[in-house]
Amino acid sequence: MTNDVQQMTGKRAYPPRKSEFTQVFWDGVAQGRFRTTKCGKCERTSFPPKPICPHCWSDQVSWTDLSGHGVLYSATTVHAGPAAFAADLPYRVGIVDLDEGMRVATRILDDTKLDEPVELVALAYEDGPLYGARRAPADK
Amino acid sequence: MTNDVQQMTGKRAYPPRKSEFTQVFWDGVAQGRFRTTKCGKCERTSFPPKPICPHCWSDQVSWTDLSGHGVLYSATTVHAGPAAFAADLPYRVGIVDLDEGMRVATRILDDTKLDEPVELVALAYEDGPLYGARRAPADK
Amino acid sequence: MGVVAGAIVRTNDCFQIACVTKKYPIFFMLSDLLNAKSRILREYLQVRTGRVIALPTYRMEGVRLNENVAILGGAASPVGKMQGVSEDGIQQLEHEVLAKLVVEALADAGLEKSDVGSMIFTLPRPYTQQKYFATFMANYLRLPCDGLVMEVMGNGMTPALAFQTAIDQVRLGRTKVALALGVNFETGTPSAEHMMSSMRATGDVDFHTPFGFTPISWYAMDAVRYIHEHNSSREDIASVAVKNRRHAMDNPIAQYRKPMSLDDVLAQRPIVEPLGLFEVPGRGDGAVCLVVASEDVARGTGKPFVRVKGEGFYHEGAHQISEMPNDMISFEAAKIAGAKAFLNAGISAKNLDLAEIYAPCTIVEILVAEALGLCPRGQGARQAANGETSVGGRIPICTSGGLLSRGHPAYVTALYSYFEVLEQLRGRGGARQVSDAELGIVCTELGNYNAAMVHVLEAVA
Amino acid sequence: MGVVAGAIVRTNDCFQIACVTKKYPIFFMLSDLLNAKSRILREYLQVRTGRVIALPTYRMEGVRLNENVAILGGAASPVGKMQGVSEDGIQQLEHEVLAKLVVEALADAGLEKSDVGSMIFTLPRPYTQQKYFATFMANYLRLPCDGLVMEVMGNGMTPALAFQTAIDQVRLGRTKVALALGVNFETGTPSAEHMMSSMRATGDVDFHTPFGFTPISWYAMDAVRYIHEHNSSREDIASVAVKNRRHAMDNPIAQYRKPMSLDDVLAQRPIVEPLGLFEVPGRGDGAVCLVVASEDVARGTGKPFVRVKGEGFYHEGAHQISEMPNDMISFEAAKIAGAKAFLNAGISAKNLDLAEIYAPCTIVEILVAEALGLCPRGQGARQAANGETSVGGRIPICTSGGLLSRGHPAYVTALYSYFEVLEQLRGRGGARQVSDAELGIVCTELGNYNAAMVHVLEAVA
Ligand SMILES: [Zn+2]
Ligand SMILES: [Zn+2]
Repeated sequence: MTNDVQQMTGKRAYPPRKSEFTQVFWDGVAQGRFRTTKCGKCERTSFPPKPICPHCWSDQVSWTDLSGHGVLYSATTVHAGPAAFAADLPYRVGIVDLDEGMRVATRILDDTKLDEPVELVALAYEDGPLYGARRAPADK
Repeated sequence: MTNDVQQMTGKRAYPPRKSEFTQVFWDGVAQGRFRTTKCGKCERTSFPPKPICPHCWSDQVSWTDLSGHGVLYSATTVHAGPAAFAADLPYRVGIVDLDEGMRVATRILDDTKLDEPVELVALAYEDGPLYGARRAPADK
Repeated sequence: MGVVAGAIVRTNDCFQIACVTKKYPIFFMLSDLLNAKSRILREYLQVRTGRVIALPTYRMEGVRLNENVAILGGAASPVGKMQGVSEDGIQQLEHEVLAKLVVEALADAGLEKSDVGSMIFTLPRPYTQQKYFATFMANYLRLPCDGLVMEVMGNGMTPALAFQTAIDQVRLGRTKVALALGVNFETGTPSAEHMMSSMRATGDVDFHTPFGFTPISWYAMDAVRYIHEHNSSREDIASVAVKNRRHAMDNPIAQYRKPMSLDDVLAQRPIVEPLGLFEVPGRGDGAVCLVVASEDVARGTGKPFVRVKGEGFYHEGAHQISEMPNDMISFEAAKIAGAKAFLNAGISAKNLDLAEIYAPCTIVEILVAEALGLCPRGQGARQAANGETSVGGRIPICTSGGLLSRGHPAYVTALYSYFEVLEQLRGRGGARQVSDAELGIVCTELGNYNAAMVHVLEAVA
Repeated sequence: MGVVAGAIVRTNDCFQIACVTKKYPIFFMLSDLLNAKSRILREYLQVRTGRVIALPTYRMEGVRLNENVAILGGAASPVGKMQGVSEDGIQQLEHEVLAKLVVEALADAGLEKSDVGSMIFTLPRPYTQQKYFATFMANYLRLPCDGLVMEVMGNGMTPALAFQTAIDQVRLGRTKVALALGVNFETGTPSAEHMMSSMRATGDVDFHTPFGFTPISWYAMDAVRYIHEHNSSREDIASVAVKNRRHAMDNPIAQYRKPMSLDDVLAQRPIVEPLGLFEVPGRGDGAVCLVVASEDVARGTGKPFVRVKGEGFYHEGAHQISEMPNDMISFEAAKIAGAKAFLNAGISAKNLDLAEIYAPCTIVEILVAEALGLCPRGQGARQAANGETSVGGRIPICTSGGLLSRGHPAYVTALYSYFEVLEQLRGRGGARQVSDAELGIVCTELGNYNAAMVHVLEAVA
């Protein structure tokens, strides 16, 4: 299952670090694929992905695909930001509850209202991937 | 009572800050005058100078002159130092017990041995004063 | 001269040997005495006093906690701009500012230097040049300590953790008197640069920071959700800022004291929507010292003091957001920490006369008031607008002016909160005094109220 | 479904309500129950469980400290280079390293996630991008806590303060099990740059730093004075480095394990005279997690554990040097903290089987050994050279290899020391095992040993 990949100009303002473990996630995002970890012991998922299940502390985790679909729980528009984000101001960030029962914080790319359906979209910057959320198409 | 003032070329590697209170000390050093604070309540002196007596916490302190004479308690030569001091390497620092019963840490300007008499000397850099200690003249 | 230990005195909670050669009395926990052979006790006293000691006989009766701890005094600098270098190269130095407050606080407490045996500091900002500030101050004040000397850190909860840890030193019998103190100097650093650091704090550096979340953006999302769920309004929420400014006008150490109307608040440029400039905290420098002591010491001073009647801490195990969707604006940790503190104190929320709440934004005060049971769910904003949380109202909140008007030098902010309740419970609130104030709380947080710490404080005349 | 609280169980030290709807048992201090009307107790339980609770009857018998606290388990990463970014942009992240150790340590302790109720962290280095690391980890591990979650800081004593504060959470009844843990990543920053920060730590920024004092320059001056006063020699002092390397060769997590002779040590370039490269600490990254718990929990696991038999802290009220001339190399604070710990434990120094001493330089180990009474004054260097402080000798010191060979990731170093004594007292020391080790100490410091903290640890089979 893959989501849209939107080509972006320029570099990310504050690029996330990658560990041997989290690079699997970021490499997936670069291809429009959202994945996270699921525990083989308690069968619960986690986000961000973690090498240890935060629910039961088992290290028997494996990767599982996410639909990238959910609803907008809350959002705000930031008008005063850190130096690195000055060029983006104002920008909107928010909290998305995914269909799989996980809560994610990300950039909100449009004016979606609370409790409306959204979808994650990969943002392919010149130096690597990020992601955001936007109003889900009506047919989904 | 004043001590020697040695003219130095260049600026201090890491200049001390000055508060309204400690500037009295540093302005004195610039003129070869070493002073510290003495408590009006318990009559004890303190070094570095402080607006509050560390012995009894009274704020009834006043300035008192120091002879600048003492003995070398210990010293070492630093061969690996912070970036700001790279140009000085190697340099000698040490601990001086002043005749007035106070212990001071400072640059040691020569090869004085432990328990030998030393005197403080003002070092007038282009951007402000510091001080050091050297072997006291035999006639003192 | 051979006998140095005058006597082993049984006090409420630990034994004390008054050594005539030292200014500092030596305390023992009863457990020490229970374990120690008299030979070992003699060895110990020899190290402490440098002399051979004759030991009186003593009896042990079981180990007991120092249950009751009190706040005896305090001192706080006005919140505002202190950091920075003037044209002539002169600047205010953190340790000079704080040392002066230590002396003031001790005088306020009616105690002396030799009574103090522990100092728990808030971590200074990285902009403070002097590192290892706690031990630097132990030297600057030339204060030997048997209780811990350290710096603690836990986001906006930092000062409350220092306060709690100072209490713990007394409760564990390491000292009779401890200081909770700290300095927050930060105004020398511009905001956009400061945010480059703070954006790495309130969230996940790899999964939140890259999107541009700022500390207050999380609270803004609380406000948006609150308005959405409870049909509240920006106006009602903003009334908290107006109310707190009114309180601050009567607080001589507050940073912002000019009169301010609701229209003034609403007219400001947006910072994190729906919150505008006056609904989010400004930046400031500050320094505070509080004196805590066992209750027997407090009684010995003959002065009014404040008893730490109850305490509660809870961390919900999340940071900014819970990865499992939850009711983000119910502030679970504040609920639990409050319930723990009330249980520990043996009171209910309705017994309270006032509350100082750590609330960087208007909305936060509302949500905490609801979580603690000071206002019904969904009614906090309305009740603030109605004056129920003003001085003179049903339950005055943030009589100091709170973070928005008293000011928010973050790593010492909550020390100002304890100081305010101390003043109120000693009847020193001036024009903002809550009449007959006997029972107050301080509530602090970290994250998006993912953890909370609540102290119930009680006036003792 | 109405009744959620199964029972109020009287354990050794606090009451426990086992709530079947929560994974986490709720503890009460007896003082809570003494204060609480049953209405308030019911309110509390309702907040904690979200349900109406039927209360069984209970009896109170007075408040009692959790006197005995134990170390049950631990895990530590090998000391070395972990920080840094590889060519493909991949790096080790502090939280991934530490989370793995938490899980390992819990398994070692024979406990589960739901047993843990507090985490006391050492402050990470400023080079750690993730700020507010403690609460970040509480989220990463999704661990609700009733005991404190915070970061502590006190120079090289930082890890010992975390350990003590974790113990205190148990002793105060806030939790039965607490973690003392931390990560020190610093090798991504070059030494000359790192020293620009550390030079602001071990002294006065205005009255020491401008002269170029470095942290280890103070210890070098101890060495110079020691040689001067006691007719000792650089060779005897340097023998400590050789001895510690021999120990480290048998320690799989040590940073430096290649064989090393006295000639090798003496041949190195000088760093701070008379100390050369192998007599001062290298730099390294590290991470450790220790599990402490009340003794009843420890006994319940059926595993061998280590009892915290005694503790002692003292700060002399000076930082690097005393402004009043004193005997700088007598390490007064170590003497007093040691005497306090011995008194608290009911033992003498001669009862000890091994000691882990925080000693960044060779000379420091010698001076601490003398201050603690492990070696006679002025004889420490000689006795080290004679093998008296080696494994197999009279009193083995730093069986781990110490700071010089096991490694010195400063803000977690002492956690490695506790870990070593834990391993030794459980008979897991491998080739470096001290035979019949039953009683050990860990001694840590800050400044030029201006403060010291000593813990006496005892094997319990
Ligand atoms: Zn699991
Ligand atoms: Zn005085």
